[in-house]
Amino acid sequence: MLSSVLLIITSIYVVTALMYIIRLVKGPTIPDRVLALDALSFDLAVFLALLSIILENPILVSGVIPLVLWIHAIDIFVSKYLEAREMGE
Amino acid sequence: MIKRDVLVAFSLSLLVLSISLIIWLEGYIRIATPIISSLGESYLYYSYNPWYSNYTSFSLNVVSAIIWDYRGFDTFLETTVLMASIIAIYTLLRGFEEKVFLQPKGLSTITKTATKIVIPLIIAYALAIATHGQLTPGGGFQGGATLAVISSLIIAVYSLEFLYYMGYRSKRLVVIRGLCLIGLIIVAITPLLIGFILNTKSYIFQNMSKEDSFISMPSFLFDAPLAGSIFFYNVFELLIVFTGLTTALMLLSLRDVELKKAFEVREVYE
Amino acid sequence: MSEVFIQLAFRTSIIAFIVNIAIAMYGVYTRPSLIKKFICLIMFTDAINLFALFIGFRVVNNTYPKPPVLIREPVSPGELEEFKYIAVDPLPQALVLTAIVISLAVFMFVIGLILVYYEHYGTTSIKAMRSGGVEEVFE
Amino acid sequence: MRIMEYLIGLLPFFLVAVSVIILLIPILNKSWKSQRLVELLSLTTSGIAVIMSLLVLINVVENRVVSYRFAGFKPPLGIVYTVDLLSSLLGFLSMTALFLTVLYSKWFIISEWKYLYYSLLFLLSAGSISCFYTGDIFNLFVSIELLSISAYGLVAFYRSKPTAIVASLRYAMTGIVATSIYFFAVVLIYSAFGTLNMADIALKLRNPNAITPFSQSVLGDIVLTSKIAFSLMVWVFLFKTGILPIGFTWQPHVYSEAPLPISAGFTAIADSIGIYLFMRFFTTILGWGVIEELVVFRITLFSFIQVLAIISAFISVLLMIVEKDIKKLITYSTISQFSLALLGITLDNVFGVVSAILLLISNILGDAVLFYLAGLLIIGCGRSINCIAVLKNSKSMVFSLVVAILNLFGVLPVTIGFWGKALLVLAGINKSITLPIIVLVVSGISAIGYFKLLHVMYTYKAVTRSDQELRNTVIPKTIILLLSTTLIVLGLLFTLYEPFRIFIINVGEDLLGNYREYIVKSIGVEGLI
Amino acid sequence: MKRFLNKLFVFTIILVFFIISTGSFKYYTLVIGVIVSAITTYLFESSIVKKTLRLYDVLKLLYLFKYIVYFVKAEIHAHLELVEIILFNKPIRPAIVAVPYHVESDYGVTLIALTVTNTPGTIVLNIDTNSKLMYIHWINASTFNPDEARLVITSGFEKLVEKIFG
Amino acid sequence: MSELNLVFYGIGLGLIAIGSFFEVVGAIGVLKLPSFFLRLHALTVSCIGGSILPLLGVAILAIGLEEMGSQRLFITAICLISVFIILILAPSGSHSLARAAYNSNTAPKQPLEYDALSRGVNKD
Repeated sequence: MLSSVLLIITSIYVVTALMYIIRLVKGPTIPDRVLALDALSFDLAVFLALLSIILENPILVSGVIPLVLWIHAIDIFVSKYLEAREMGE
Repeated sequence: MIKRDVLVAFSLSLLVLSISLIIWLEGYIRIATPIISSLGESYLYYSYNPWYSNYTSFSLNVVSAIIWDYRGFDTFLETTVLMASIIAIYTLLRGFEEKVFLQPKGLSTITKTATKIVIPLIIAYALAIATHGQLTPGGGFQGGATLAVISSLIIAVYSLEFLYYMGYRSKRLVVIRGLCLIGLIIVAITPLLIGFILNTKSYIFQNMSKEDSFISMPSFLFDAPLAGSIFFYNVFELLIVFTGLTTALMLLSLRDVELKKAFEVREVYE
Repeated sequence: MSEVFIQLAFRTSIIAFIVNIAIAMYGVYTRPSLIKKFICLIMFTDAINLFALFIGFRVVNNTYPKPPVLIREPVSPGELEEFKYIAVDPLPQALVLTAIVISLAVFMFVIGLILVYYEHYGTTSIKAMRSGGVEEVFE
Repeated sequence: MRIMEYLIGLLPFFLVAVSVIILLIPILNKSWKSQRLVELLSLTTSGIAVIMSLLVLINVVENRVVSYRFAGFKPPLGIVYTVDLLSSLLGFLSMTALFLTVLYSKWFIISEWKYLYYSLLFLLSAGSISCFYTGDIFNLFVSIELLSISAYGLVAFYRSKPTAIVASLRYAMTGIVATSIYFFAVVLIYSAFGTLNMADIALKLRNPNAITPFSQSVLGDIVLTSKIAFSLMVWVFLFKTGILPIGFTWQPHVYSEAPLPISAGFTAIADSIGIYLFMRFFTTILGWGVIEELVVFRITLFSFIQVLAIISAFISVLLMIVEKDIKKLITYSTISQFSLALLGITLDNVFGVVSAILLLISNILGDAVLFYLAGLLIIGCGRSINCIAVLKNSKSMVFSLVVAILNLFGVLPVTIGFWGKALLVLAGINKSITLPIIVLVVSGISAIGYFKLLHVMYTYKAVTRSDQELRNTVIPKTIILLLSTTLIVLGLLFTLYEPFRIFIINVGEDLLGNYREYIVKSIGVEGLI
Repeated sequence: MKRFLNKLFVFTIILVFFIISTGSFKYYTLVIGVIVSAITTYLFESSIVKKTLRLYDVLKLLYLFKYIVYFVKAEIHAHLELVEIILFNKPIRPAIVAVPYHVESDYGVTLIALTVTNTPGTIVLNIDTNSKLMYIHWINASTFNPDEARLVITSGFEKLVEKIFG
Repeated sequence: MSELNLVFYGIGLGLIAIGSFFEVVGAIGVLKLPSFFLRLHALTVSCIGGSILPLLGVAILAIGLEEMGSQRLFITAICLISVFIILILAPSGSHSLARAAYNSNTAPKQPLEYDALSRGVNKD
């Protein structure tokens, strides 16, 4: 019962991921794409957590923290690039 | 120009078509079947196996066992490749000058404070996945890459200046990196030296005892499997990857003023 | 039914990888911008790495495939036998990990090269090199 | 002697450790003494490396095939170094080239950052030796990458020259594509054979029903997989050698822009890898005795490569005639020699393979002589071939130039190069009459290029560079003289001293026919084939 | 030892984090965790916690729970408003308003800014530390006046934050 | 299965279900809203409502899964940690993104009825 309910919810997350991908492709500006990427990876984080419950394996969930860290790094780097146009400063 | 593009595209599409046809029609690559190669199954079976102590490495994480024990030499060379890349970048940009007072401009206070809170947590997390590489997914490279996130965040959020202020200089990092590589070599050679002293057979990169050699690294620490040298390799690899990636990040994000000095030096060539 | 579906999905994605490889190669050989070439190279290696990961995947009847990590220390050889028949192949994962580190190293160096190229020509387009920017080296 | 067993495995570790120490000394201690120390250290350690590889060679001559298991695991489970006559011979040559390069660089390279150069050079040779000795296809991939990345770094060593940067970029971009494709081929092979060990693959290509320890039997359709994977690998190897027409996009640039001692060493350290790997994969692995379905494929592939080799030989020779830059001229000569060596391998008989080996040796040494002479020109005058007139005054240098040219052209039976071409013609006659004619025509055209050098030397007047004082030329002249006498000595040895001749022919025979011993010694289980 | 409580505070947090992220509770984890967190504490303690903690400061953490409750309430409210806007096309009035703040410490400002950004409908665009103004992008602005906006958006948080970090 | 576990089940599944609703709302918002700054608000919905709520839900649900042994606490712990980290990092990321987009004029600001920032204040 549990896993079937969770599978339905997981499929909802897949559908929303597709919607974010539309925004990712459509743009129209760089911040828009980064925004879509952010949303997509938070989506993925939940997806991993749900999957680890469905597969009954705690290993998948440990990928969430690096994912969040990297997405923060991407945010920071893009905004740095937009503000300073140079990485060194 | 356009003609060439069309030609290239056409030939590549032919390639795609042919390979796709092979995969689709013949179905010869085994994907998503119940069978995997026996070699893979052997790894799964022997990785943590007290009942076959000649083939085991006492690591719960099979990937870690393959990377540092069964195919440890590959990973050693891979680390050397990283070293070569750092030396090559250093060679390219040689003669740069790290200037400390350039009035840096970081991002806003909010981002700075949020990053400051997270940095110690990232360090703890990275060290956790590196030191538990033999128990849970992760390992030296993953830990080092996670640690390198810190330096990339500092460069972006604070500035390159702040890294200098904290005492990071690319030269020092290169030195640490080299020393760690030598430490890795020492760990790999240790069984060989012990074998020489005791006058028995032993191998480079040996971890647990083998059929013809009884020398063995420690397999347990307290109550957890240590997997012998895998633990040491993971710690060294953590430092190597962290210092390597940080050096590369620092060198590649040098400011124009600092690079100028490097390119002003006209060397005498041939 | 589901097995046919799984096979279909996996083969389609493999063909997608190969299409990716072709697009990347097209970019490498025809785009004038070095940065675009560089991105295409990354695409190229990543597609191949993904392909390698797919090789090691397995479909197990009745249960889900496990990652190649033992959750706790096994107490009997039987447990290991069971693990052996449901876990995915660890070797491609190890190979891909090595390949990823290597490509990371090479790409860092290529970025350095592009940086120096930019210092020389003031642009990252290879047209600068072709249009006589190269000085004649011998008399 | 237990130390003899370990030497094979220790050699790459030794080189890597040396390179790290060379890097660290000047960074930690920034005085002029450390520069001297680095030079001394690199000289002595490369000498030790030569001795080590010589010991390996002696060990291999005694035992035919020697294997070393890393970490003590049996082959398909762990990595194994399997060294036979060919690989130990080429490894020895590569280490010798390293020693000569270090010695010549001591004289030639003047730079504050020489330690970086030496460090990369040692990493390059570590990759090279690992490529020669390894018995595992994935380990080979890693070694090739180590070799390539240090090569990219060395090519870009003169980083203030835009052309050097462009050459390195070309090399790196195409190199990444090539090595990635190699990795793709490795994955394909793993998917069908279920193993990464060369000997295991060789065994399963001959006896698909064999059950080996750990890797058990084959998994998939080995015929189709081998066809795809080996075709991809051919592309990669030929690319690495610079023989395929696509190799022309990087090889001349790299050779002409790299520091000169590196260009001289490249032939032995980096480029002979391509030919070596081609021999390894198409004689030991996919060689004689493979299952019937693949025999036809092998013949087709070989005839296809024959055509390619002939085309590239012609193109390179023609380019050589019109070339004005001395370094590029030597490059084209190298490509033509390598193409002929490839032609020799594709003839698929003992003489052909032996001729390929001889051509490799003669080309490695002859190229080194030419490049080192070019170094003298560049110091004295410039890079145009007109500058060769500088050498006119020194009799010993004229002698060396003549020897090197005769060796590469291959007409007089006193040099080793002659025997390479002679055996190639001998091997070709068995197949058809057109092949020897093609070889002769290629040699004839190349003669125009080579003798142009002599002609230029005596007709032009030397214009010595005024802006730079001539350095002390004792070291390079000694090296050049030594190398050219070695060419003659080797040629005479091959003609007069039978054991040497038998040794060389043994290398070829072992490679083609003795795959059984390679497999058995590598896997460690008998009775499977 | 100077600033003992500070060190203990940071040490405990890092140790707990370390043990949780390894997913195993063994002596091995504990020993390595103690070493790691000792090193990290030594390196970062002075930069993380500026002022010297006293035992009394720990009690202030109780306000944190009150803060969380307040935060959850604000979240629910904001979420429902956003749902109305997105699904039912409720008319919107986007504006960038300046909001003054009176908190001194860096952590206080950051906490307020993060909370405001975390609440859907308001995003801190820029922060001016000299004139103590936050510029907030507000999707459905009810007022453009700084002080009124402060009453609506931040004043509730600010009171609690002052108690925690003040 | 004890009754306490059922309670955990219920709360966890409920949170996950509510979270998935907010995720859909956020996704529609990201697609539908007209400008970058408005979409950022939708991102907050899908981050807080759509990610943190389900992660909390998974954390609570995992406590109730007795058949997973001690490993279920690992899932709970990791989920709680990642909730904490997301709560700190996600807003700071979107803040710096918004600031960068505003300062560099990359994204169009319209529709905007009032702009206090443009009235001659120094930009940090």
